[in-house]
Amino acid sequence: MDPNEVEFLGEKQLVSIVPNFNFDMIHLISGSIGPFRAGLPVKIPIWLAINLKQQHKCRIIGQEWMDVEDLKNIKEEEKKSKVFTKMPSNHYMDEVHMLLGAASDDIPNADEIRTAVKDIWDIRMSKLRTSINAFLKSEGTHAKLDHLTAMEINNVRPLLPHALDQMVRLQQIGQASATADSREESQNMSSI
Amino acid sequence: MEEVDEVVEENAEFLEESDEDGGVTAQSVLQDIENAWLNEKFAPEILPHQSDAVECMLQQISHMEDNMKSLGKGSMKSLIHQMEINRIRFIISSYLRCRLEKIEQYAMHILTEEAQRGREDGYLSSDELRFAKDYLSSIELLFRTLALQHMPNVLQKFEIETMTVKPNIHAHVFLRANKRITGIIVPGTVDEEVDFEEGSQHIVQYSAVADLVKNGDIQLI
Amino acid sequence: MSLCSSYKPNYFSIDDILATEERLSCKVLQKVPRLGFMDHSSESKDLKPGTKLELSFWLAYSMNKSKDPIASIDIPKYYKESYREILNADACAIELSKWNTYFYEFGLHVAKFDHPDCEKLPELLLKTFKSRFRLVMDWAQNQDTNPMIASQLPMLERTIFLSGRKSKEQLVYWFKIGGGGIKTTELIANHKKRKRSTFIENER
Amino acid sequence: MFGRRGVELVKELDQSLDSIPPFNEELITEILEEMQRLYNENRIDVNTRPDDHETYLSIKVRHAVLKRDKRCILAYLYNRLRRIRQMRWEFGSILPPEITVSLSKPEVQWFDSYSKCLATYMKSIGDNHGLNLTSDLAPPKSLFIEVKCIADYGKFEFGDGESVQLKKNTYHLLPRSECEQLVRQDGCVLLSPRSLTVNCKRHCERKDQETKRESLSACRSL
Repeated sequence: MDPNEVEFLGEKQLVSIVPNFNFDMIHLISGSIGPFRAGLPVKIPIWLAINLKQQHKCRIIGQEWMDVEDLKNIKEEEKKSKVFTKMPSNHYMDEVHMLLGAASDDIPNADEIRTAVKDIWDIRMSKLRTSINAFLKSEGTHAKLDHLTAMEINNVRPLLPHALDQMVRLQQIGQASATADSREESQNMSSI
Repeated sequence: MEEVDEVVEENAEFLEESDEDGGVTAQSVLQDIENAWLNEKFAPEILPHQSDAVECMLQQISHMEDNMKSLGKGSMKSLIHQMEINRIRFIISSYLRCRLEKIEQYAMHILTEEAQRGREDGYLSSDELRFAKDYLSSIELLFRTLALQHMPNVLQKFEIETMTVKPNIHAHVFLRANKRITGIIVPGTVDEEVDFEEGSQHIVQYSAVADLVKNGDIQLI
Repeated sequence: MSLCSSYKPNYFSIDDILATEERLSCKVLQKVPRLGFMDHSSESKDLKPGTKLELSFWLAYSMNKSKDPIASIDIPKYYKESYREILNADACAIELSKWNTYFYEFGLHVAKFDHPDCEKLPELLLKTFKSRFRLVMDWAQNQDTNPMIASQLPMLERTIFLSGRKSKEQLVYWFKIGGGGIKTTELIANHKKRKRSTFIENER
Repeated sequence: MFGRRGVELVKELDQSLDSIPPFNEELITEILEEMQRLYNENRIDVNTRPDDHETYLSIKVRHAVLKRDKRCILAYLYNRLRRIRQMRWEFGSILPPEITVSLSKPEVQWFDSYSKCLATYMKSIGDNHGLNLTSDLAPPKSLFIEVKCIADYGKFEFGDGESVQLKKNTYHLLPRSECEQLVRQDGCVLLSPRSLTVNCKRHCERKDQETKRESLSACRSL
């Protein structure tokens, strides 16, 4: 899957904005949004928030967890913990990327937030590589991946599943084999 | 203007209301399609079609677009609706494209399996089935024209048995359990039995969870 | 195409055809009339018992795998006991593609022979794959890796490396500028590149 | 050695992964001739020495070669078809002439029939409108995207009848749905990647704003 598609899924997440216009409720297929009252915060999907922002129709209030201190704590936790800690959002990486990209003027400490999130990502990715390696060397055939977020999972795809697929192939040999040549023998000579 | 607005949203609202009687909402149909899209993207084999949901959603979209024409171009409201429609259209196209790719790649296999299923529980929609048949016969024709007919008699056969390309159902997939599931057998050197907690994420061979993906207990991610 | 399935051979796969083209040393066990030309060094009309031949796997297999084999085979040295020690010592230090581009694939085929050396072969392949995976993964995930390194990997590892690398590149691109762009697809981009180069050649 | 030409054919495809090499009719004909010859030899052997064990071995070897030859030819054709198929999705229903010359006549016919199958299927989606699956390839990001013309394209008409003149080195804000195809294909218009990113990616670079505002006047804006 392309990272853009992961981001596309992340765009469904809601974010608070402060509109500078008044408008009634809009009934979208994915759910109703609004009403919009100038100056009053309202939650809408990120895809819409970014478009309204581009049109200078709103100010984006970042997600609650987009706070430098909170993120630094998360980073420390992640460093200490052997397993993956729970992230504030399944799309934390793409949300930061999108919201800070579109509204760094609205969200305080944008650069520090970006750095902190990148650090968290790096710690988690190196943890992931180590655990993948350990997993492959074990005899395991199934792994639990709790708290891994959408973009992180996507980043080890197709590497991890493909490697496991090949290991299964290598293991299965000796049993039935799938290629045409192996069937050669069973094919009747009578056809000649 | 108000009236037109209402017309545009009539459908969405109508469906929303029907939810109270336990029916489906446009919102839930959309979620179903999105889930089907992701499952189709990640599952190695082709999954049962969802053409009812797709048709319903496309109808919804085309009504909305018709009604939007009277809304006035460039109005904020129509632009917002248009943006959402584009998102939905992308999901549907990507979903159907993904199915077409599988149909082409595994045409022979899929048609063989499909022949063993009843018309009611076929995995392909009738239009997909026609596409699959046309596609396969066009390949057969080309093979015949350029090669098979020039080969010695005994070798002219289009050998279904050897030539069928099959999906690798032992491919590994990422998944999330939609509910608690117990006793999943994970194949391996020693078959292992595992339980999935609700909301937990795993990587496992598709063959171990194929049925659970099809009945909605498991979402591929 | 968006489907991204792992490599698995089928009747039409080019890689499988090439892997089964790899050769083995064979010794003819029975007289095969009128096929003497299979041995280039001989003028004989028939293929005689005792003749040594280098045959592609697909042919060697059909001549060997039977109750009444026409030829015996010897498996390549890098699948044998002596080489096993080199692999056990440090599998990552070896440029496996030099041994054989289809090290794993060919190995999987060779393992089908009834030959004492073949018994431990699948285990050897699996072990080698496991101990080298970290290397392949790190190469794929590291932006600075020279893409030419792919040629040092045997086919199976190479496909994994290349697909891992592609997703890494997509991520880096996304980090940098993000999505939303409509890119010219690879095919068209290549097509243009070629057009341009023909154009330049014509000008000369 | 027999069976060598088959693999030569397959190697040709392997060596040009991103394109489609000229259809090698000559080599295919040679392989087909080899097949006929082997088959005839087998037939003669069967007829003249039906119960001879040694003869049976020769037949067996030749038969293995016959099967290999068949596999190589079909794999060659099959993999070419997959590439030709891909071109339908990327170039549209009309192939560039430089590609057509590399195809055999039956392959060109196959392309047309594939195109037709696909069109029939796409028309069947939805109640009456159909759905063009060859567009909407990437997730939508905004309704309009900015394009830079790299050549004089001339008049570009929108679905609703309005139009815009696309001149070389001008910037335009076009409805995404309308120009996606135009951009992806090698029409006369290609987005410079930067300007594309500037717009669709909400990373507007302020310094560019002024120049852009002028050039965008020709088109609608949000």
